[in-house]
Amino acid sequence: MASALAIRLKEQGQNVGLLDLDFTSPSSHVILGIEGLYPEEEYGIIPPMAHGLRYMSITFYSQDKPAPLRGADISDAIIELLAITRWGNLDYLIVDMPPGIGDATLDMIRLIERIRFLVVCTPSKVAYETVRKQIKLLHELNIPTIGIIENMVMKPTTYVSERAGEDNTTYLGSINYDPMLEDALGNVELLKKTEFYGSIRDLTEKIC
Amino acid sequence: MASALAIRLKEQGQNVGLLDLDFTSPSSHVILGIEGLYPEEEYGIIPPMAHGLRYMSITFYSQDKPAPLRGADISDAIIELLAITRWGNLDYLIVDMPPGIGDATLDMIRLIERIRFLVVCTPSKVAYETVRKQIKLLHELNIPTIGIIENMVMKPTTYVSERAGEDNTTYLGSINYDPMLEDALGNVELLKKTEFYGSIRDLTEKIC
Amino acid sequence: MHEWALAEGVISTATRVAGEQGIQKITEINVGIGDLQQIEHDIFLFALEQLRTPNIKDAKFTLQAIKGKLNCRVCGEEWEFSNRDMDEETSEAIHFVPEMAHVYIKCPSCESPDFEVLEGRGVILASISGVKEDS
Amino acid sequence: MHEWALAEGVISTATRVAGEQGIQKITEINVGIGDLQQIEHDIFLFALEQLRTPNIKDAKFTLQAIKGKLNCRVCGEEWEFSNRDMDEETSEAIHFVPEMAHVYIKCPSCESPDFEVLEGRGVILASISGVKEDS
Ligand SMILES: Nc1ncnc2c1ncn2[C@@H]1O[C@H](COP(=O)(O)OP(=O)(O)O)[C@@H](O)[C@H]1O
Ligand SMILES: Nc1ncnc2c1ncn2[C@@H]1O[C@H](COP(=O)(O)OP(=O)(O)O)[C@@H](O)[C@H]1O
Ligand SMILES: [Mg+2]
Ligand SMILES: [Mg+2]
Ligand SMILES: [Mg+2]
Ligand SMILES: [Mg+2]
Ligand code: NI
Ligand code: NI
Ligand SMILES: [Zn+2]
Ligand SMILES: [Zn+2]
Repeated sequence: MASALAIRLKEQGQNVGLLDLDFTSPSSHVILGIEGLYPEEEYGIIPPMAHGLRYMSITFYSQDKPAPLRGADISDAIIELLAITRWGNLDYLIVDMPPGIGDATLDMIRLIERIRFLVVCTPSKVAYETVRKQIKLLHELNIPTIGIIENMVMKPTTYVSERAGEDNTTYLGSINYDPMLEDALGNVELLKKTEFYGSIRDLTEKIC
Repeated sequence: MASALAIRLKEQGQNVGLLDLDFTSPSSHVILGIEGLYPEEEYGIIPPMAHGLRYMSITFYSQDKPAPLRGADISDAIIELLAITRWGNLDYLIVDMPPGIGDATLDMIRLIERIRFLVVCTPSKVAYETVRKQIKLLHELNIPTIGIIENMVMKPTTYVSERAGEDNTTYLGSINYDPMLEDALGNVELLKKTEFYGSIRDLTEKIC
Repeated sequence: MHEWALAEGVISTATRVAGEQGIQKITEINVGIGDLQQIEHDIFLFALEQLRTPNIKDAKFTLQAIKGKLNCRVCGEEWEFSNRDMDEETSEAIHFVPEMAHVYIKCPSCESPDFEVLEGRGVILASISGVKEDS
Repeated sequence: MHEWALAEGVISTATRVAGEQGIQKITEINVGIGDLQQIEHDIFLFALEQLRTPNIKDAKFTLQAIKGKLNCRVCGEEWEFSNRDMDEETSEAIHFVPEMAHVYIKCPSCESPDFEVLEGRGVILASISGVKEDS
């Protein structure tokens, strides 16, 4: 989601950065097929260009190894990365967040003034229960939410869209489960041809 | 997965406890349809019986509210819960863990002597990448893994089973995506009739 | 009476520490009781009394209340925990798991739940005194 | 030269703290440099020099190395960070993000990556001295 959204915004001519903050499960480097890149060191670190995006991920430093970081470590690492990374002029910085309401989420809320959340939910009672809590917290803190997008939809239901309404959040639409996406992972040109990416295109129209 | 596994072990006549340690996204209470229960206070706290299981979840205390806990809080809360909960005699304590390698995982590894991990993976390159790291860490720490179970399979592939072999981990089989599961959530009798639960039954045969 | 389990923790930790330090007979056990955990000192003292072991037989138990000091990570506000305006359910949740403070309490200045409990979280073994074998 | 960004952090923090304390002219800035971050003191000092602002014009910079003290949460082992047997890539990863220590370093006693960095993580502003308006 985050990766495809960033690619789409770039395609529209925006200056876009992508920051993967999911330190235990970074995935954007796999999705975008990023290899052989490394940040440049110059008055800080400059994220390399990947598919036209300024791209930053902990995998530049952790490689393919497990990163058993506790919350306080994640917090310190995020602050370090934010302090040393020079993004340059960006129209959007897309941040791929880890799930839940942990150190990463709390720190980004605390540190990034103009943050806005795009909430992704799968069409399940169980998944929505978690999303409901996140939205509630964001509302309480007066953090703007762009809305909820329902992903991996197999058969149409109205469960999530109805709940979103009840919880005063914009329902931004749904993205179907796309069986072809798996084979397109790692190849941005193929990714752009998927039905999934088509849905991301529609989403971008709505939110930008 | 964790909830269904616990229910199945109970059905086989075992004494089973279920502890939901996914504090930001607790879901077992939704899956098992638990309502109106509360631990008893007696020389500690005694988890209530739910569907024959000794059941413990943070939702007894956080209700349906968001729990914005940092890693250190999660760690303290887990230690508190482990210290005050009196499970009684159990054959199995099934712990539903949050994803990733954070405070909860590190504390359970540190504190629970006879812990064993059952790793769940969806059939995706991206998901396996994370699982691979977890397995690697567990191997390095000499923590026993029961094996990998592939869940939410839509079309047969050999990607995960091959990787599991390469990573010296038992591949325990796959569980199909079951479109009927959603409607069975919250009702254990319906849950037991799903194809999903049938797969859990097969899994239990293999691992117990 | 989940205080019992907490008292057990104090006794077993005191025993372990005594062992590590070569203390044969514990004469004093000082326990800090964080305000967040809202424990009745009488009940806790009673539990400790019941749990005396031979090497703790004559130890003097001292309980000291520790005020709950909370510090907001967002705005820096520092304030003191109070259960005065708390309903019973909330109070009990924090009694069992002090981290539930983050579920029910907000910073009085900016309303964030992202605060740190600087002091007064729960029960801590503050110190023990005793007699060593060779002394 | 990502040291530059770290030096900027020191200068801006010193300036903020000076403002909060009513210090008009900073005379001294003491910086602790954690061993984990493996920073060349000369380069760092050079960056600080370049970043002098009017109220820091004549300040004396003092850098003090802080040994990396690690403590295992599993077995309690305490040891000191050393990059002696580290390959360059690993060393550089920890240089940029000290938390990468958990990726590459294991407890020498039990091999766990679950340790705490007690001291010597990164750059810290230890203290500033200066002259207040009214003094
Ligand atoms: N609509 C979809 N159809 C099929 N697979 C999907 C779909 N959405 C996501 N996935 C799979 O789930 C993975 C993780 O997605 P997501 O969590 O949205 O990525 P991100 O890391 O950007 O947050 C993807 O890499 C893809 O394999
Ligand atoms: N095989 C499956 N088919 C359909 N839905 C599934 C399947 N496995 C899991 N789910 C859905 O995903 C949710 C979370 O599953 P899981 O993470 O395994 O639960 P747990 O909280 O026990 O770890 C389930 O409640 C269910 O809605
Ligand atoms: Mg991701
Ligand atoms: Mg994500
Ligand atoms: Mg769960
Ligand atoms: Mg789980
Ligand atoms: Ni009690
Ligand atoms: Ni550098
Ligand atoms: Zn505040
Ligand atoms: Zn160790």
